[in-house]
Amino acid sequence: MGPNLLANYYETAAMLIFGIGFTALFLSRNMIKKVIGFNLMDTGMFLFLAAKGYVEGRSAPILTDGVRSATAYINPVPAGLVLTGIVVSVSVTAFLLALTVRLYLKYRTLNLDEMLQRSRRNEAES
Amino acid sequence: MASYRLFRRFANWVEGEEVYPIPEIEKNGSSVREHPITEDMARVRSSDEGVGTLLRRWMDSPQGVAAFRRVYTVTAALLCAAIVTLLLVTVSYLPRFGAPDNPANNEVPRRYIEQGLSETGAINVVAGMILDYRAFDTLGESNVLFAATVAVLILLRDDGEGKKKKRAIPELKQEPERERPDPILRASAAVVGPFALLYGVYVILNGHLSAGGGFSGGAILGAALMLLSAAFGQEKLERVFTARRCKALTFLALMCYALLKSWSFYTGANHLPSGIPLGTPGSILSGGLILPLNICVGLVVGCTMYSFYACFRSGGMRDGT
Amino acid sequence: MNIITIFLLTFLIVCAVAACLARNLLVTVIIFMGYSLVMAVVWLFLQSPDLAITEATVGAGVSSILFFLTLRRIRTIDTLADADAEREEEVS
Amino acid sequence: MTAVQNYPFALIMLFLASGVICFVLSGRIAKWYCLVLCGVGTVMMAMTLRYVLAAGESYVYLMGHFPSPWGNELRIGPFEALMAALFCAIALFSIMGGMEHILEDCEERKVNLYFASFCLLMSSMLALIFTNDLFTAYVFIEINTITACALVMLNYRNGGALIATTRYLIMSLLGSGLFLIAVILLYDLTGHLLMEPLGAAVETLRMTGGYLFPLTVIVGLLSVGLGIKSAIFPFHTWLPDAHANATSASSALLSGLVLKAYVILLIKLIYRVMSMESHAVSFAADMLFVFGVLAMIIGSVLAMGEQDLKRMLAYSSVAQVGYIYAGIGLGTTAGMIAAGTQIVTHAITKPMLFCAAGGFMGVSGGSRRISDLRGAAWRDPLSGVAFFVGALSMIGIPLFGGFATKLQLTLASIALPGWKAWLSIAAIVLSTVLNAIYYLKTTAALYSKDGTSPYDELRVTYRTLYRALYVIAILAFIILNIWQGIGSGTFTGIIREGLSLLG
Repeated sequence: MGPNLLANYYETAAMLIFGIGFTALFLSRNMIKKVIGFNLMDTGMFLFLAAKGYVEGRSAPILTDGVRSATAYINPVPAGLVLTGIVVSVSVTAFLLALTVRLYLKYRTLNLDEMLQRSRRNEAES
Repeated sequence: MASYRLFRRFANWVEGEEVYPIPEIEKNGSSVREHPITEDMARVRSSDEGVGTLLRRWMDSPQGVAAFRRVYTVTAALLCAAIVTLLLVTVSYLPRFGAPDNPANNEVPRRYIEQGLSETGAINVVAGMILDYRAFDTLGESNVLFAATVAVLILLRDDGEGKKKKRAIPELKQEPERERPDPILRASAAVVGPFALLYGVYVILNGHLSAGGGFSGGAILGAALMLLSAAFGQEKLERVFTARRCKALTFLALMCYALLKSWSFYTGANHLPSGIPLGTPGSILSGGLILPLNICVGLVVGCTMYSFYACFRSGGMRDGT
Repeated sequence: MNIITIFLLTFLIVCAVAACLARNLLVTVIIFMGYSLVMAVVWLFLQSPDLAITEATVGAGVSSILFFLTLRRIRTIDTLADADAEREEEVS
Repeated sequence: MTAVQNYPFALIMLFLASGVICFVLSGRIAKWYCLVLCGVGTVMMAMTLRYVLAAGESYVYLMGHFPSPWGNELRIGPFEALMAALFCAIALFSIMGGMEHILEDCEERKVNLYFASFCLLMSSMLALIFTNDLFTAYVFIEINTITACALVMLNYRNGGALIATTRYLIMSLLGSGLFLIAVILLYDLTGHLLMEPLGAAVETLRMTGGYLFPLTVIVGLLSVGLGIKSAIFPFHTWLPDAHANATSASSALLSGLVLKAYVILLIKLIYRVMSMESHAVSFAADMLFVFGVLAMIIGSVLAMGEQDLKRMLAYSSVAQVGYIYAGIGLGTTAGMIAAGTQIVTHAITKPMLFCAAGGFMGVSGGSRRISDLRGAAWRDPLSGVAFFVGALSMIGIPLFGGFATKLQLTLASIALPGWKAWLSIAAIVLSTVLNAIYYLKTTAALYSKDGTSPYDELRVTYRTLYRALYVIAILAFIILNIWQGIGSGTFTGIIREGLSLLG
């Protein structure tokens, strides 16, 4: 165990959220919960990234008063990556939800296991 | 005691016992749940042979399903726990939060901040970074959104049959909106809607000067359109904003984006001057390509968000004809 | 380390757990919406206004609307199916 | 900079833009447009390949006006160019071979959306092959995920396809989540996202001994994340359903190309970020090796028990991906060359088998069960020949593609001391025997005519337009296969040179 677990409290929280989301995406059988889990996982990662860009006592990288020194602003790279990531995450969310609607139309359930059983039964019957 | 209840709840959740929002579903589902496993299926398969088939047959039998589910759940839970522990231990070794001498604060952000203004013309360094220094990522990002639109359209767009506007899938049809939309919603949408649209446009146009940019502005535009559509009915909104126009707008904006960026990539790689004026920092018409790109992204995102809404609500947008 | 950020981060974790454990899906989505808003505030604390504005519109706005629409669509499917079933019963 | 050097970039942008163009075209035009585009792409990539081979070096293409640690980059060498040319060609033939089924399975007004997804998929795979930047890789991985799922769920009227898509999507998301977290951790430790400075920074860290634990975790996460997406053994569960339920062109694309794109990215990461020396002794290499060997055997065993032709082919893909990972896990250059050869072999064989499976299904009332397909090879002789060639290649009979792989992998294992050599040779032998059993059994079933099938009198005609395309595609696949078998030196030589330039 390294020395920085509590000093990196933002990162610790982010990893916990990531873990919660990962578990929900992996283990939950309800489609909606899975989608929520996916969103939690992604926001957890984004929180981690955003925390990585932060530097104590510096301000947001919007050059207002003509101050151009790199020591006045935080690191802009993580913010850019997170912006890209958020778009990806909302796209995937929409896709997953559309799949959920379609699956519900077909199987009348949100439970992935039940869907699997029903589709296997259909296959066996046909 | 409370922790025990929490644990029970967790265990229930893991076992897949969920309460759906509407109790009727539970009722519907229960008829199937009574004979979940498939003896007839085992019979059907018994004519087959081979090791894998035996394995499958066992896995399809009741004991097999239960055992498999238990093993799977336990393994998966352990795996998740292991990953979280691993990541937490990793975090404890990482550089300290907020320290100015972290490895990430190297020459890369230094150049973005110190020379960003003269190289990209954007006051908002983040906008300059994602639309100029690392523009390929952002181009990919808007195509992720586009790919998702295509996927959602494949799944939910209801083309109807032939020329008649009859719906092919009756269940996809929304119930007819007999009840008038909520008066509170209409009144507040009438006040908030126009301002939200205006704010979206503002955020898009000021992307290179202040926080925000094409994506957040576009999302605001999309949200405003959703609000108007929810309050005044989709038909009314789509008299102006038809499916064909939405498609054309998306197409034009994405093509514009791709062409502008191709030009900039091409000149960059071949060490040619791009020939795009950067303008005076701080004014609206500055930042080289960033402003037009922001507008393109904003349009794409706005159209996409609204078409998601239309697809989820009623199987896609209508043609205005 | 100040008290407010600790409080907000704890709130985020609690929200995440609650969203996963809530039994009613509508509650799940509402908790998720609150979670997104708090996340936006946290990002404001981290000096990233770009992210805050995006998360507020996307996470709390568009994503949540999509979730609500999905739940509503599911209910519609059910009511239509029930109506069909009733009609069939009447016929038979 | 000569014009040829712009081609990789131009092709990526062309496919991206074509995705948008297909969105507004009608399906009728979009399908021809895509075929032409793939043909043009193949030619362009072949020219690029010739250029880099003649120049004897790889080059970097700036995406914008800013050099390495600040801007995005593409990197083009013989390995990348060969793979890109191959991908375009295979995509062309897969679409040609499966065109008839695409139009049957898809709703008429959504055909253009299928081709839009296809174009985006191609562009994302090309970007994954060429990119030099980890975050770009992540973004294009996501495009790849979404569009690959879109291709699977094209025939969503068949319920199995929907569930298969969902499982595929969820597993892919877990994989890309792990990949992204690894990229973020790597950024935190080094402050770079481009492979060149990243590799240098990792090297420095390794010298100074800092952050050893996080580095190990990162390597593990990267391998597992990409492994999930390319269906490495314990994470393969999504693959059979997804590949079996898709239309035959999609199955061909997914098994032949999509799985490989991630492996190629992993190989690039190993060479350019982690360095070959540290990979050889790393825990990740052993892990990949063990997974690969297990996949070679268990995938074949599962394929043996399948009664569904396309699921059988899909399980065979699991086994074949196992060969690739076993080669990577050997940790030597020879192993990597074997892995590269296997990428080529599998990419030219499996799509052919899936196209042939589509042909059989077309003359057997659309059933996928082998018992219903008895005698199908007589009804559709060309598919029968293609399946036979593919089966021989997958078994590893000399003169066919699969033999080249098995030869390379055996040579690479023999050169290695220790447990890996024995294990890998034993696995190759066992897997070959298993392959022979189930492929020959299936071929025999396809050729056995007992007069009980209701479709016995059916004869396929090759005169219609789409069938003509199918014939061309199958012939091209067969030629490629025999070329790989007889003149395996061509591809292997290019791969060897490309890999040496990667490091």
